[in-house]
Amino acid sequence: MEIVAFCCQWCSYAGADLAGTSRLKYPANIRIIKIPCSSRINPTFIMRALSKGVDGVMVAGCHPGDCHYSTGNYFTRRRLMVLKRLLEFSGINPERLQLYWISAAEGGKFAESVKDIISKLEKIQDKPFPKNPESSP
Amino acid sequence: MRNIGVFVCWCGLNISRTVDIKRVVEETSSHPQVICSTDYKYLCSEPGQKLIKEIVKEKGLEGYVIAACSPGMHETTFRELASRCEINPYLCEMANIREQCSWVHEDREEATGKAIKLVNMAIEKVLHNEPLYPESFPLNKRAMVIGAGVAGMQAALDIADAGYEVLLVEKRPFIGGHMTQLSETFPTLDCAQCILTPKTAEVARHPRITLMPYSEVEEVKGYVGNFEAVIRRKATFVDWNKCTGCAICIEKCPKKIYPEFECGLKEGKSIDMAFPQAVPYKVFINKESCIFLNQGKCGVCAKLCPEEAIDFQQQDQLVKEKIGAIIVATGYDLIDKSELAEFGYGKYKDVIDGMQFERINSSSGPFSGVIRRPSDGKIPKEIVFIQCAGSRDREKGKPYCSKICCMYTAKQARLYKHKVPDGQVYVFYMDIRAGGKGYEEFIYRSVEESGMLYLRGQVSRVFEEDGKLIVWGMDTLSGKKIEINADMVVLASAIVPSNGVKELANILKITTDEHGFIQEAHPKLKPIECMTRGVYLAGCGHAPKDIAESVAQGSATASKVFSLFSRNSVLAEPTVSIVNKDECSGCLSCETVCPYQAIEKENYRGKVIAKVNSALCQGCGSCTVACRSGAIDLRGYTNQQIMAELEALLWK
Amino acid sequence: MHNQSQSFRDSTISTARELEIELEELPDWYCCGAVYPLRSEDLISLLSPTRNLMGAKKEGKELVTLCSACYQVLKRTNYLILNDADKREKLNNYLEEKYDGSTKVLHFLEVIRKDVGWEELKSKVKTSLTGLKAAPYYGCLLLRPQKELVFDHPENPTIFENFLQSLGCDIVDFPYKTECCGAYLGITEEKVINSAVLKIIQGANKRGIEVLITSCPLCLYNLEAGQKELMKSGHISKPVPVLYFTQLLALALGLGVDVCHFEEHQINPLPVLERLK
Amino acid sequence: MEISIEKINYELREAIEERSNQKIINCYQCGKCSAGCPSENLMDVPPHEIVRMLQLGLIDEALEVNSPWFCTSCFTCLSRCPRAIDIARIMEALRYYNLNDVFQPFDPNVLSDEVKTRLPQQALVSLWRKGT
Repeated sequence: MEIVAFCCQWCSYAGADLAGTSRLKYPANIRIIKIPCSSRINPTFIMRALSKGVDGVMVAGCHPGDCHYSTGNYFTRRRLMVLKRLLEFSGINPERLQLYWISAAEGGKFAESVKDIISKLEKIQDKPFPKNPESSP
Repeated sequence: MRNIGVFVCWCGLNISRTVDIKRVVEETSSHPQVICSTDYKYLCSEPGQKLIKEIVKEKGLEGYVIAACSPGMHETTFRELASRCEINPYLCEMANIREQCSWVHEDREEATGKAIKLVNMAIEKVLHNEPLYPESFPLNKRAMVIGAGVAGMQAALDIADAGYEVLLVEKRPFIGGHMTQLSETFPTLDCAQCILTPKTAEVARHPRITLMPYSEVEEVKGYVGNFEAVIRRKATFVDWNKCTGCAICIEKCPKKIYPEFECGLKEGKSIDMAFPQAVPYKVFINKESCIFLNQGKCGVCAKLCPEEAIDFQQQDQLVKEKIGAIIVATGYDLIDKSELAEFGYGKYKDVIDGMQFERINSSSGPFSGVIRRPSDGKIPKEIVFIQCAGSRDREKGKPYCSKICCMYTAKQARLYKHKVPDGQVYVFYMDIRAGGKGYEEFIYRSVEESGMLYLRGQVSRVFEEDGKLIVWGMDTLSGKKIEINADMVVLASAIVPSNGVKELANILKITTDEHGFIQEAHPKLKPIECMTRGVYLAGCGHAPKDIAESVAQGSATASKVFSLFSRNSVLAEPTVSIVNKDECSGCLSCETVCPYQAIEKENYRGKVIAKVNSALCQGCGSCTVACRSGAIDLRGYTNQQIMAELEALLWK
Repeated sequence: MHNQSQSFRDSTISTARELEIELEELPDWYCCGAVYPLRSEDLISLLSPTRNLMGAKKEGKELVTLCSACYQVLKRTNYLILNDADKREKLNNYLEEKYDGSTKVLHFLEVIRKDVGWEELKSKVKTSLTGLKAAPYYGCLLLRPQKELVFDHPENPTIFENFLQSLGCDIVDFPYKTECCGAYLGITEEKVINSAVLKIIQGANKRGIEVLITSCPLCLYNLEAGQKELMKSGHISKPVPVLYFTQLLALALGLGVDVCHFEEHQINPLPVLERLK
Repeated sequence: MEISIEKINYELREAIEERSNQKIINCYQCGKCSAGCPSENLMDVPPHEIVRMLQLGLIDEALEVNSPWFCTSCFTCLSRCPRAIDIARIMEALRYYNLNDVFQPFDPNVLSDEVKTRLPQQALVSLWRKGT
């Protein structure tokens, strides 16, 4: 299983770092891409990831009201809600996309969120896109 | 095509214990654009950096990936190194294989596989990076300190002494913070007022400190060096330019209240001064209780004031201030009474908290410094102190240790014995935490000289019977249940962040932890910096601490401000949005999502298009998603870069 | 209750009628088991309370209890079923029909508060109990563990006080109201009861309390039997009658002493109540 | 007293943890439970010390003391415990392990008629239940 996580650098990326500093353990199949704010996530990133065979996408941002850029995560929340419907329309289980609010102080929540998305993905049987791994250039 | 290098750090055993460094080096060196992949024990060390520099020179690298700790830790180190190697710093990327790999995974195989992927992702990102050049902006060399307690005052004084202007904003109508309420201080038993008054006076008369008492910060915009704050100056209903502090109004005011300063123990008036040495030495009207303000009658103070300073029409004022740096020194409160119900806190008058004891012991307090109990004014002959009341209690109270209670309980017990030599002190404690200069000695001197009895255990219940407080506690050292008929009980209540910190943190865009304390940027290496550049942190708003530590932190934040203000300009992150002029359709969807009003209009080839004001843009990237034609991109996090990272993630 | 607590039964039924609260006996009820099982693997003991909960669900009604022990067992069982999916499934495997935890368990006091209200109750009082120095005795089972029962504040409960206030009583602050009476140890360990009851009654005497109010048959029994013993041994001189809250309610509503069955009591409350007439 | 890894990890301790669903190591020995316990004066060993014995692996010793039989399950300890340890459950687990050795089923026939008529059935049921 392969999961990509988009983490905003102020809250959730720092939360993931805190999970590390606190030596909390979580499964290794998550890859974090650092972005400045969850509102930087273009839905096409998520569509591309899923279409290329990623099993799930985790989006993590600051708690609503705590966004470093004031309002960014409100946009994220609305955009992803629409995207979930689009995923459903496209025949992709919308559960493959999960949104979490993780602050810089919540290392434990980060580790729990990883476990949570994995347990959710494990319940999904269908594979919308066959995995056709590309070899490295 | 770019020639890049990969450097993998062992971080001693931190990474190499779980990640097979050799394999990471091997796998990544097969990448066609990676012309060199190597490893070293500590890349951040002097020899490590030297090694990188040599290889860059030797191989003619145009960019590199550092696979090591979190970028939060050492990105600056390696980007500065890149500059010294004549590589644009933004052509250096870090793969976080420590915090997000070796420290969180146990299986060596899995961790190694993940590390390789993370490095591959960073390689692909570097290949799509562009050199970026930060713009520089002028800097406003004026600091704002929020909170005029001992930490905030120290910071303000240090900054002002260094020659910079300081704005000192305080919520309460006087400065000095909680320390003004204390009687004496540990471990030297100095009188708190005596050591504090010179400082408050100095703050008040300092030519470069602008004092804003009874004020709160409502809004902060901008960025390091160029913040703009809106401050609410709450109405005192007294013109402080006229008020001389003669106190005639206080004497004649018919409305009696119990002000917060005296913790409900001593009567005050609706128009009052918090305490006799208050700075500023001015009176203010309590809006909630004033008869005139609520019923339109009375106005005795206005009639009597010789300076005609009373102004019932006074309104809150909003003031705009420009500043370059902010110090947050918001301080603490004590835990809510309802959370300590088993001790009868809030129910029985003679069950008091540590701050109330300070007031009782203070010569300006309710009993002029004689230790009496609040219910009937009798001198308590048997007194019980309960430590960890609400602290270290993750179920009903706070899981953390409030740090100063062991010390102040010993201090209070000793002060009680000084005043009531024939009284008996009992202290229930769980552990004595006296780590500080002269602290342990202080505790044992208290025990040995004063004959107070320390009982190792917690108290289960306190209730009233026959005018006494029955205390059911445990002495776990003897295994005996203890019942004490006490005259007074003093709780060393848990320290909590002061009210309103959460809202302030939102305004400043800094984070708070699960208990509401302000989060530092790094627990060890950046303990006084906040996540937002240009915002620093001092005192108990960060975590419980004693006076000496708060003062030290105040000074430390001041030194951070010095180093910021020593420059004539600040460099802004070049990771801002940029518009592709030919693709922009001018719909300005980006304008509506930008939280910084950084999108402006521009005429280009006969049409109106969007333009990013890079001074205002903070680089969140929200606009890039709102753009229908994909004409806006975010430097440093371009669509291409992120897509490249995604691709690399799926390589087998 | 039909056998041994006619006092509790009759006073409740008549007061409910007077307050226009509709009570119905649960058809085919089982004994709740009297104690909530404390071993994590003990599921069998949860079956009978679950059946009762399911019975109420089938009737589409709230499940009202009088006795503190029943309240504790039923409410905690319901809490477990609601919050522990694994235990819920295991329990349901034993049952004829599935039960999801949707029945609401209420104590009769809560029903009075919810359906009548303290102000309204005050207006219905015919014989005000003004001057009667009463104190509640909550005991353990109504209050703890707070997380599961959510009945009232575990250290400073007030529901009984509000109730007594509506009846016109003089409320006495009684710190022993949440102390344990000794529970089932009353049968085998006289020492426990005597030491527990002694503390409680001495505390009551010191405060001039004339009558203690409870909702638990075992508290009532222990307090009465314990006092009798302590009178014999001379540890206390003045006994304090213990009443069910519904008995006091019946008197206040003017329903007379007959529904109260004071003859069941080991300490006759009539001398204290006589004064009120 | 010698303690060792075997002793501390004694399987009976784990079984007690499982039966009671309580983590014994969470206790930091503040003694608040014992300070509020209504039967502490009758117990050989106060509640927090029982937990300490279990922490040290002194399970056999813990099974010998009378304290579990005096616990009334009033939950005062739980409601004030800073670590949310339900000692009543630990006591129940200890009673359970003790049954075969110590427990003598209570014979209701020893009760006087007067007691039998007045005693709520709740009392007898709960007494029997506590021992099973």
